[in-house]
Amino acid sequence: MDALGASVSAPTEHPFSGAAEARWVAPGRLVEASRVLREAGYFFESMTCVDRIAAHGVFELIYTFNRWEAASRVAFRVWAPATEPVPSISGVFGAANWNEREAWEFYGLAFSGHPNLTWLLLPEGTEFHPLLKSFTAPPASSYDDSLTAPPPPDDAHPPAHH
Amino acid sequence: MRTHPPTTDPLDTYTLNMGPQHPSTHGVLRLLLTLRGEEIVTAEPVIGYSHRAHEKMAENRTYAQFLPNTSRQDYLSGMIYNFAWVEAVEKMAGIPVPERALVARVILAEFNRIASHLLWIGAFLLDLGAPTPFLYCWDDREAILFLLESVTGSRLTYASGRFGGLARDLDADFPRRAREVIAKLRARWPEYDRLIEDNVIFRNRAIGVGVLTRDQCRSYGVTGPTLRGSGVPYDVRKAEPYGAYPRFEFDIPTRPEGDVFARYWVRVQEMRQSVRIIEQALDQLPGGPFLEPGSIGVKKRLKLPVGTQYYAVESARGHYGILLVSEGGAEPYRAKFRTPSYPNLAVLTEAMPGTLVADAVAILGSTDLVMPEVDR
Amino acid sequence: MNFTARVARGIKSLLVGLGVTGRHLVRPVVTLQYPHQRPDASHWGGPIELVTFPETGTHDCIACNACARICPSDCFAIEGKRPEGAKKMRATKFLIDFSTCSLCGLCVDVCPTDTLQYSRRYEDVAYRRSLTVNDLLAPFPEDPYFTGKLA
Amino acid sequence: MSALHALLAGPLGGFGATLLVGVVGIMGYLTFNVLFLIWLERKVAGHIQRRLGPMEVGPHGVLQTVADMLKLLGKQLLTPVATDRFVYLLAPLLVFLPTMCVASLIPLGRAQAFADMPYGLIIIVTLSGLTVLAIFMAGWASNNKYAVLGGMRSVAQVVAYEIPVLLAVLSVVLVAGTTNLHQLVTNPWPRLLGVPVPYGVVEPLAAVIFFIGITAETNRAPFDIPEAESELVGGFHTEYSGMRFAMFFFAEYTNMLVLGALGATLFLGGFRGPFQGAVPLLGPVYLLLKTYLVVFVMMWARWTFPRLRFDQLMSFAWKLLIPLALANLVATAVVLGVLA
Repeated sequence: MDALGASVSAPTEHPFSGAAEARWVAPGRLVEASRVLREAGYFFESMTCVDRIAAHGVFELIYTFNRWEAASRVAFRVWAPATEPVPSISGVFGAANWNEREAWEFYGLAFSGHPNLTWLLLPEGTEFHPLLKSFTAPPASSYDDSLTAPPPPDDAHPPAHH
Repeated sequence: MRTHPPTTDPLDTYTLNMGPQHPSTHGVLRLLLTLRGEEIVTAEPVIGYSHRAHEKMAENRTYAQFLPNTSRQDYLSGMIYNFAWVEAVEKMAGIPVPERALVARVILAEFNRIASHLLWIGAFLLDLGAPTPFLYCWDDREAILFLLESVTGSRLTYASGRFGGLARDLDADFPRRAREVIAKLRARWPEYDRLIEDNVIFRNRAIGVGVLTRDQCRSYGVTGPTLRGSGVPYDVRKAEPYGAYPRFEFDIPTRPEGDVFARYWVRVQEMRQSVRIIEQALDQLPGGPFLEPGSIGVKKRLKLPVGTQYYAVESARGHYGILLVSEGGAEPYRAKFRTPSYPNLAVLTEAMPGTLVADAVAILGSTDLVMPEVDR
Repeated sequence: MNFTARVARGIKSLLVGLGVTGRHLVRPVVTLQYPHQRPDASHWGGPIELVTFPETGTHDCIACNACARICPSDCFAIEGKRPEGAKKMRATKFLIDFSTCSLCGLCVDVCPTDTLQYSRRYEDVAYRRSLTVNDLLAPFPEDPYFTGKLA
Repeated sequence: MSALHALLAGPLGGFGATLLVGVVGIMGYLTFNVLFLIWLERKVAGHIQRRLGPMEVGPHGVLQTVADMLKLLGKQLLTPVATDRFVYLLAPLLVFLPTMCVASLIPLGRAQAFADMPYGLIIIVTLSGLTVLAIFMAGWASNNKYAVLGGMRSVAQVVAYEIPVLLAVLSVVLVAGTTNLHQLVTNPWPRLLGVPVPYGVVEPLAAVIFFIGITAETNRAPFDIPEAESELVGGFHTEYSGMRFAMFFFAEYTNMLVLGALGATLFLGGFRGPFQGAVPLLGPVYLLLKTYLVVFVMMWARWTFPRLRFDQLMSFAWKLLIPLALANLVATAVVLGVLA
């Protein structure tokens, strides 16, 4: 485990609890580090992206891994510069595929080497990243709930040919 | 089953869009199937149809205000999710919980787990084309829902957890009614075995279908009954005991085959273990307050210390994790919900190829997906 | 297991299954014939209402807006006025938009005067969203604090 | 019956009148029967599931299906844009036809069937296989993948299950020595320990195979894979709505009745029963009672079992039912030979 202890100069004011071990991992060593865990019998538990752009100009990525036998959670914390892509670990853990897509669509954080980095939960073509702290929602559309309101224009269904 | 080598030759195969409106996709899942005849070549889940941005909502609400959201992630075992959020916040804020509330939470959560499994059995058999077990399961489930309603006032989307206890106490008559419900469940089990588990058609549809290997489960982070059906005795209640669970005896039912039948069997056995837990908990139910005296409950604005915390519980579908990032404010800085259905669905891309359309329905059903939980 | 035994077991399982459903066929039904029969809703937590206190014969809402502040869905519209000579405010408008309410009960919990409670109503429906707004003061056409009957 | 027959044969002019009364009678009865069977199905399903089923329209909901039919009649008929229009519209009409023909061949009483033919049984077996053509047309013309899958499943299924049905029927024909349904019922029954018994008692295996076969041919659960709701949405009738959909529904229940009546005629003694010789009107009553018994068992099975998978359905027919039916036929022949 010490082999992956590639610590980066990251702040220490964010204590992590709920894991047997939480360590900072440099983005460049992420794939290597997760492979060590994969071979040690860990399963992919979760991946979280935290927007720390305002304070530090980075995203904090938190990967947690766990073991079935004698559960001991290992958390990887990655201090990822907002502009640089993070190496994808979807080749190591299949679960990372969807999680990375989610981080990409919600934060705009790119992952290098991802086989299919596209929208997962948001509609295809969404151009905003809603979980960014800088995101402000467009005003909610108003609705007309009166029963006599004319039906909305129905362009999607042209009249059938008879 | 597979009779030809896999191919994606466009002339040889065609695409079937299963869902998002389809009787067996349990909500709004869309499966993009590439088929050769009836054989599945590739299966790609398309999700997000019921994305309600729970994680964004969490960032804009106080810890108490987020309570009603929790049970809407997985509306079939909402109690467990509700308590998970409460416990995660309690743990991070260091709020003490009275004994009675701890045990009561276990009782309510386990009843909710049984209700969830019952609904699953019914819906799964419906997927396999047997409509009658569904109604029997609903009869049993109704008894549980009525019991839970008598405590929480709600039938499905509970918001009954409070930081430091519960919103309402279990009344004096509750243990008697709970035991009545348990007796009703017990009486029905042999019937389920005879009607479903022994049935030759069911066995043929379920045995050997949709095998998930241990390695696939590890790679995708599959948990819950789906994982235990692949022979792995992993249960958060045992692996990282929380709440009052350490004081109760129960087993983790597992089955090595990893097929649809194993997942069915595990869930059926799990209901029995839940009943075991509930009976012990009813026996040990302590008196005293149900909400810590002088506790902040929801009345005072709660602020959590700066830090990041991961908290996990065992929901009816598996490992439910809450990663909570606090910057010291009254609202979470970030809340990530690691819902069990999400990896359990992702793994199907690997489990489905080579099976038939009918099997796809069985496999999909067997993983017990709740789509709002996947989409959050 | 040899073939014949498997077939025999299969046939037996089918007959046993028929036996199970056949027995249910002749048993009494378990459903309620709604709306001719109605479920026991005595524990149901329906849309909230104001409590009528027997001592005063009216509610005790002081328009403190605690419920409006805790409400995750922003359902409330509350206004209050101080009766002449009184210390506490009295609600003059108490609307709740039930179409956005999720029945979480946080308002019931935070109410400092305990004047909010769940109703037992479970059949509230409306054809338009605007009709889902409940006026909680409707059962109290006259406020004794304003008419001087109570102080 | 005989008075009516005399009337038809005499002043009203023989063949034409028989045809008219036959068509009107059969059509009318079958329509009534469908309404009744759907109601019965919902009641059986309800009570098996500890519910009451329809209760609101009429006493115990007996008029519920009438209301449903009126609703279906009033519904807009949608034709999807890309269908093969002619075939699409023809299929729901055609699905009814073979069943009607078969219905006219079943002997109702001692006097007559509407059509009494020496080779009635063979014609029935031939005709009943034709329904699948309409189902496949519906599936194909809908231009919907679910519908095509349903149609193709249906063809494969009916082809597979025709054979055991035919073999089971043949066993009875061997015992009875006739393919005329009327004679089959009226001929002296085989005797078991000196008591005359219906063919079902001496040919129990054939009866079971026949029952399984007709369940499959009518696309009833657990063999309802052509319309497997949880897999194929609606199968071959996914794209049909309103009265066109109702036609398929009608056909399914009519088919149940007709094939049930055939089963009752072959294995349960048809219209024969106590005092039937003295009171000829009892004949149709006995036949219907026996038919509804068969239909009830089909319903009972539907609400009990899960659905088979397509390949299991096929291997069940080819690997189990057909060999069994063949063996049964050979055994029957041998026993008959020994007895003779």
